[in-house]
Amino acid sequence: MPVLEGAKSTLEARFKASLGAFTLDVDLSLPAKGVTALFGHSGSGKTTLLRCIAGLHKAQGELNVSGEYWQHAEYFLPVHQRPLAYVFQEASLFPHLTVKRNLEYGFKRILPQVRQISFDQAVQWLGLEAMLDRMPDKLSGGERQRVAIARALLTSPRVLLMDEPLAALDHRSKQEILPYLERLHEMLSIPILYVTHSPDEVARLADHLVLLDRGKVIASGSLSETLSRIDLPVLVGEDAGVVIQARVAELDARWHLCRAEFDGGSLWLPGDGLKVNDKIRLRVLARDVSLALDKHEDQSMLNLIPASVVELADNARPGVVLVKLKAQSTHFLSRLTARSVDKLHLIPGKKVWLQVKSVAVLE
Amino acid sequence: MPVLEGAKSTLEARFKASLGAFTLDVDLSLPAKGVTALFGHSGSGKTTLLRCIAGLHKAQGELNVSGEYWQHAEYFLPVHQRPLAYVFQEASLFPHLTVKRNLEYGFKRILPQVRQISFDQAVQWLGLEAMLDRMPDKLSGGERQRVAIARALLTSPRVLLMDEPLAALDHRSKQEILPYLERLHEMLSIPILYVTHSPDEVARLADHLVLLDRGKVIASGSLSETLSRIDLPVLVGEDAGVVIQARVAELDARWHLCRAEFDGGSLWLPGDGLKVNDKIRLRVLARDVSLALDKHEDQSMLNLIPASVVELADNARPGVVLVKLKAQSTHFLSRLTARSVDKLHLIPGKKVWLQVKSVAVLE
Amino acid sequence: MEFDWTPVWLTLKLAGITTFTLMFVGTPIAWWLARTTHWLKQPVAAVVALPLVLPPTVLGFYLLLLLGPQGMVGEITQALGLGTLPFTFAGLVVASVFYSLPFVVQPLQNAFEAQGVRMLEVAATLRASPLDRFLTVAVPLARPGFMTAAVLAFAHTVGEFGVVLMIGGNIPGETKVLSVAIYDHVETLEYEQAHLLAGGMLVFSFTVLLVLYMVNGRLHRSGR
Amino acid sequence: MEFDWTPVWLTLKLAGITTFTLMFVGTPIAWWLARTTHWLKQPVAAVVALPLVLPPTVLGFYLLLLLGPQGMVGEITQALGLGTLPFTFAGLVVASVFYSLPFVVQPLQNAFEAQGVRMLEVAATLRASPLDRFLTVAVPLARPGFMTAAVLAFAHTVGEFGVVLMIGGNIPGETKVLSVAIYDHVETLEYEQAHLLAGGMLVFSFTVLLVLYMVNGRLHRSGR
Amino acid sequence: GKVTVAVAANFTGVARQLVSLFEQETGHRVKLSYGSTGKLYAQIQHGAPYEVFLSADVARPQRAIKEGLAVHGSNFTYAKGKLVLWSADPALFDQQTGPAFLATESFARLAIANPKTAPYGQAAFQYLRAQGLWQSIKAKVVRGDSIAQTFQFVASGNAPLGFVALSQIKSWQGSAGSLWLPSEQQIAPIEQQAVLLMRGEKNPAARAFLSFLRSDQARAVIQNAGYGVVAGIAKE
Ligand SMILES: Nc1ncnc2c1ncn2[C@@H]1O[C@H](COP(=O)(O)OP(=O)(O)OP(=O)(O)O)[C@@H](O)[C@H]1O
Ligand SMILES: Nc1ncnc2c1ncn2[C@@H]1O[C@H](COP(=O)(O)OP(=O)(O)OP(=O)(O)O)[C@@H](O)[C@H]1O
Ligand SMILES: [Mg+2]
Ligand SMILES: [Mg+2]
Repeated sequence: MPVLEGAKSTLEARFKASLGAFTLDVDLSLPAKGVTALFGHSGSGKTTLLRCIAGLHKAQGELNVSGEYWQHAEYFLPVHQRPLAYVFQEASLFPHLTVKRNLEYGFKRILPQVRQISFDQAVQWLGLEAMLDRMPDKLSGGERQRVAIARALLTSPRVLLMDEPLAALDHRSKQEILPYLERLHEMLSIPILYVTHSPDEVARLADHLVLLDRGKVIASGSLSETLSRIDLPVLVGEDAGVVIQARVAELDARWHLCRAEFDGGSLWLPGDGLKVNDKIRLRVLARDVSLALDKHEDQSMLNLIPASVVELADNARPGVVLVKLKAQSTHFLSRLTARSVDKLHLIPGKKVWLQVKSVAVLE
Repeated sequence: MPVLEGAKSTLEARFKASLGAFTLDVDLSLPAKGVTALFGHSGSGKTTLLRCIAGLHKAQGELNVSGEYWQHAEYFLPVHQRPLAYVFQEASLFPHLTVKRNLEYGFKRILPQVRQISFDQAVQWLGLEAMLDRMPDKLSGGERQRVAIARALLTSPRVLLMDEPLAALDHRSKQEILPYLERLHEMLSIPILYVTHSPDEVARLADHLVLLDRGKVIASGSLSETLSRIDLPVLVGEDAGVVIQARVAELDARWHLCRAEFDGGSLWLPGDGLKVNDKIRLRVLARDVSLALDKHEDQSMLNLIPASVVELADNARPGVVLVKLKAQSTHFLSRLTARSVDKLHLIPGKKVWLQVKSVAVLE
Repeated sequence: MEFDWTPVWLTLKLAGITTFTLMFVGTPIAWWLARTTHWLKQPVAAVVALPLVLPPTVLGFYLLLLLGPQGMVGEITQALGLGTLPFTFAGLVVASVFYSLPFVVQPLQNAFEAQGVRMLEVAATLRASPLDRFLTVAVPLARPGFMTAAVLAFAHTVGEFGVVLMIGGNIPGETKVLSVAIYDHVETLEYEQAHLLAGGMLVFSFTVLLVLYMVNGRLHRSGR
Repeated sequence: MEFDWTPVWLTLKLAGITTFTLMFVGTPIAWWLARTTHWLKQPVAAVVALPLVLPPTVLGFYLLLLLGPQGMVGEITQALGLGTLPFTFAGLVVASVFYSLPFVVQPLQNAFEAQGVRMLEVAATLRASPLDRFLTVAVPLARPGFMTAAVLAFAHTVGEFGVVLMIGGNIPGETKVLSVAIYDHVETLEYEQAHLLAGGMLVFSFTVLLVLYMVNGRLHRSGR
Repeated sequence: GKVTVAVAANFTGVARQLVSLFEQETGHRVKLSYGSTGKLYAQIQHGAPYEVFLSADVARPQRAIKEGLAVHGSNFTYAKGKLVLWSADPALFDQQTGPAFLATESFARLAIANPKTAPYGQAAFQYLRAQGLWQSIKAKVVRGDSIAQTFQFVASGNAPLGFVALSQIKSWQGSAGSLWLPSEQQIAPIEQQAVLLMRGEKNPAARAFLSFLRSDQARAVIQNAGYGVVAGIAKE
């Protein structure tokens, strides 16, 4: 049983389910807190797994949440008795109830003493004040999804399942909702299972990553570890990269920049809204990292970091090589052409300068 | 009336439509051939515009397609008499018909002499051979969408309307379908109106771009021109960039690279599957272009191009500057921090070296 | 001649109580039929539709045998100290419920089948028990089906006749409903009175239906 | 005693033809009701439901007046050289169609309303004319509604009685259908024969309904 | 030839026997239509293809003549229905104790045919009123739509006793029960008249059927079925 490191395992799921020609066969342990991203191609069984955990699909197997069995050989806790919340992929608001009554639906059905979040709090967090009396069909897609999230939270769940909550939305609507999800993640000390096709959401929200392929778990581990594995095309093509934990060390008010320190160096990046000592997450894509043998200062790239080559892997495409590098304990990926690798004589152990063109702050 | 340059205008639409509190008010001329991307936030009226053109929504206004009126003051050609095809945003296959009969539905309803594409051809193009006898509910999302596209093509339309045909799909399914759409674009000499939220699809498919905002057209022009405008946050943030027409000048079999020539220089890029003299489209993102005052060869970036600064614009985010550059007649964008701009003393007219980290071949 | 309102009230009372009862009897059956995959599903569906096939008078005849003192049901009701049902208002209700059952079950079953399971799953994850989600989700979503069911049941009970005549015994003030009154007039060639009653009944029913449809249409538009 | 099959065949013929006719009459009405926003919508819906409200015998009586030699419709049919409809098989069909119309219109209207407009729009962009898309899209998608409508109409016509007796006149081989035959037996205290016919009818109807439901269930599962 | 005959429902059984005799004897073919007298009359008024009408009363044949629907002077009484008080329970009363039992009112319900629509009901109603029982017994009375339905009420035990037709008792195969057959003085028999309708005026088979109805052979069958007949009718 693969146990995710760095967190006491609290959700243990072992399922075997058949749906027509498809078979789900998983054995998972998830940590007590934080977001676990479920990633995998269309049809790999992500939705099926969430449905098994929720009890919406009766699979064979076992499910144990913080020491309590919700399902084992002879026992099956009915869906409505499981203290979980489920945000469905498609619109799932009750069309016959106003937003307010949609929100109250689950809220009214739990005991007042187990409520961890007040009605007004949820409304405020997700910015729903203005729409409480409207019917769901008068809402935009983004608003509908926010209501669904608030409704789920109001049941004070001990496990939160979210199935592509943002898939149907455009870029701007996503940007509206993501901060709420990040806040969620910080405030609730419960496991969140988050299905998404978007590498961006994975990088931004996830602490752990589970990779599904044709009904089987092919990888499971902490985000930084899983992402820097170059054997696994986790986030393929344009999206390969690493996520780094860092701390704001210095602000440059004039240029609206900040310097983020991590073990192995520091990076300058757009620093609006950050304060010194903020803990932040940085995403550095392999395509944004080029390598140089010397330190060149007369160019626009601000971030030059000494590092050494760890490993090289031919990427899926011919002529392209993925290079794993290390600056102290921090790993980076860099995607280069094979010719550049040859020109610079890159081999494991070689000292180089990382030229980082672009860094994204995730939270 | 803004006329798109470089193509005889063939579709002229002038509509005023009200839907509740929303008003669409457009006056558009689209070229005779090629893909026009309709871009705009959720709720900006993209779907409404397509519905007006199709005749599914009766708006006030005029519609003229290659000199024929489909709608004017007193005249309204019914939907089924308009030689157009519409690929809807959501699944729209007839659930009671097999794939084969879905495909035949429109095909049987046009005169044999106006058919420009044979049944077998469409099936082959979109790779549907294996699924002709299946019902739509036994198909994956990507397969369903391919059937919908084939069905639309089989009516040999004189205008093709596509409303986010790929929005509901994951990365891999998108990659499966995009080549078909590109092929379409080359083979059919008809206007295609393509709604999308994805900058990637815009860059890859579109020749022209129409920007809608709150029911109004705020920009309309050729892709390269519209994309290199730094006043317009067309493809915002991570996705700002330019598209360049180029020609394959040289192949490097050993490194799987090719050199693409354009007016102003050449770029090395992964060259698999390309032949000398192929015309290709390159997408260069602003974030992938850094600037240097000198030419540094001891680094992994292969592409160094001399250019001069044209214009600088503060981007939406403080501390970040978008720089427009020119190498002969070709424009580039580069996104830099304000500090780098200052450090390198960038002003209009200044000579610099473009360091291009990454280039995408679009077709 | 003074107009006798008794049959009118009796008819409305019968139709009202029958429709009301039918909603309670028909809804669980329709729900079960819409959701089950049990092999008994199709046989039960067929049995529910059967009362339609027998002519009302004949159905009434068999009900008379069944509910009468020697009938199976009659023996039970007598043992319970309830007496026998024929010739009582309660008997009429029982017979009407039985007779109009298919008109309630079929539209409700269609409505339940059309609504799918998604909303029920959502309700389950929001801690609603099976009964709870049935009442708060399935039933409100099936409103057009309930509307059709109620209209068919009410109208059919108003117009019902053979069964009523047989089970009711045409007792003025107890089981002599409007349809029987009109029938009596036709039989005795009192066409004037028959026209009057029938015309009034039509106008009244038309008004009720119209109001019902309009209110429903309004709710429908604003509610969804 | 030799069993007289004539009423059985006559009944099946009447129910078959009536159901068939009703599909053609009821479908356009249901379609119009489902799609229109005309102010006449609710009044027409109410009128369609009205035949339910009148007792069958009374309805039969009025149809007799209307279709008879002095009736409005009767005068037209006579002027056309068709004679009058009452006491003919054709007359029975007309009366049954009228009587069972609400059972066909209501489920079809619900089915059409539930299917929305998207698929029709798709068909329009694929060059299907309004009639074409109605036939090739709306009708196939409303299959469960057609199923319910056909079952209700068929069963109701088989069990119909008051109207048939009034308009048909109980003429052997022409208008004496099964329900009337059973009624005759009950009236003349020939309970044995009545039980036999009623039992046979129930078994037969049950079988037909069961087969229908099962075939439909199968198609439903594989077809969608 | 062929003839279509409309027959009051209560006479159906006898009519069938008569028709088979008639068909054997004359070679004519008869189509019988049954229904309540009121319904048949409404149909005749509106163009029903009946040629002969065997009514369950006297009023409607006469009215048919008056309205020009039937041949003047063709009406005659073909049978006299006898009303009896009957119960499926043999222990209640007998030919002697019938009226007394009725007067005790020690029963839950009494079934009669609807006095408004059925002559048998009218007769029962008049008897009860004449005896001064009507007011007190009214609440216990259940009305059958026809005399046949009235009989079903009693035979099924739903009504402990009721006024039914003697002809029904004759053809009833079940228990004999308690029976009181009133004399013609106590309750006058119900005359049932036949009439030749205008449609049958030119049809020899229709006239033949009416004559047959008056023959001794037919009268024997009618009498045997529990009806009275008018003496000497055959000589008319
Ligand atoms: N009811 C069903 N009957 C048969 N096969 C099914 C059924 N539901 C799902 N499947 C199959 O099971 C597999 C897994 O489905 P699932 O919905 O879990 O995929 P997913 O990973 O959520 O995909 P997506 O990203 O498209 O939502 C798919 O191949 C699908 O075709
Ligand atoms: N039937 C309607 N009644 C009232 N308002 C409507 C209706 N349909 C659409 N609208 C409104 O019209 C506006 C434009 O809608 P439209 O569907 O054209 O947007 P869109 O650009 O296609 O958005 P998306 O990217 O979300 O598909 C929206 O604000 C929407 O709320
Ligand atoms: Mg899924
Ligand atoms: Mg849209």
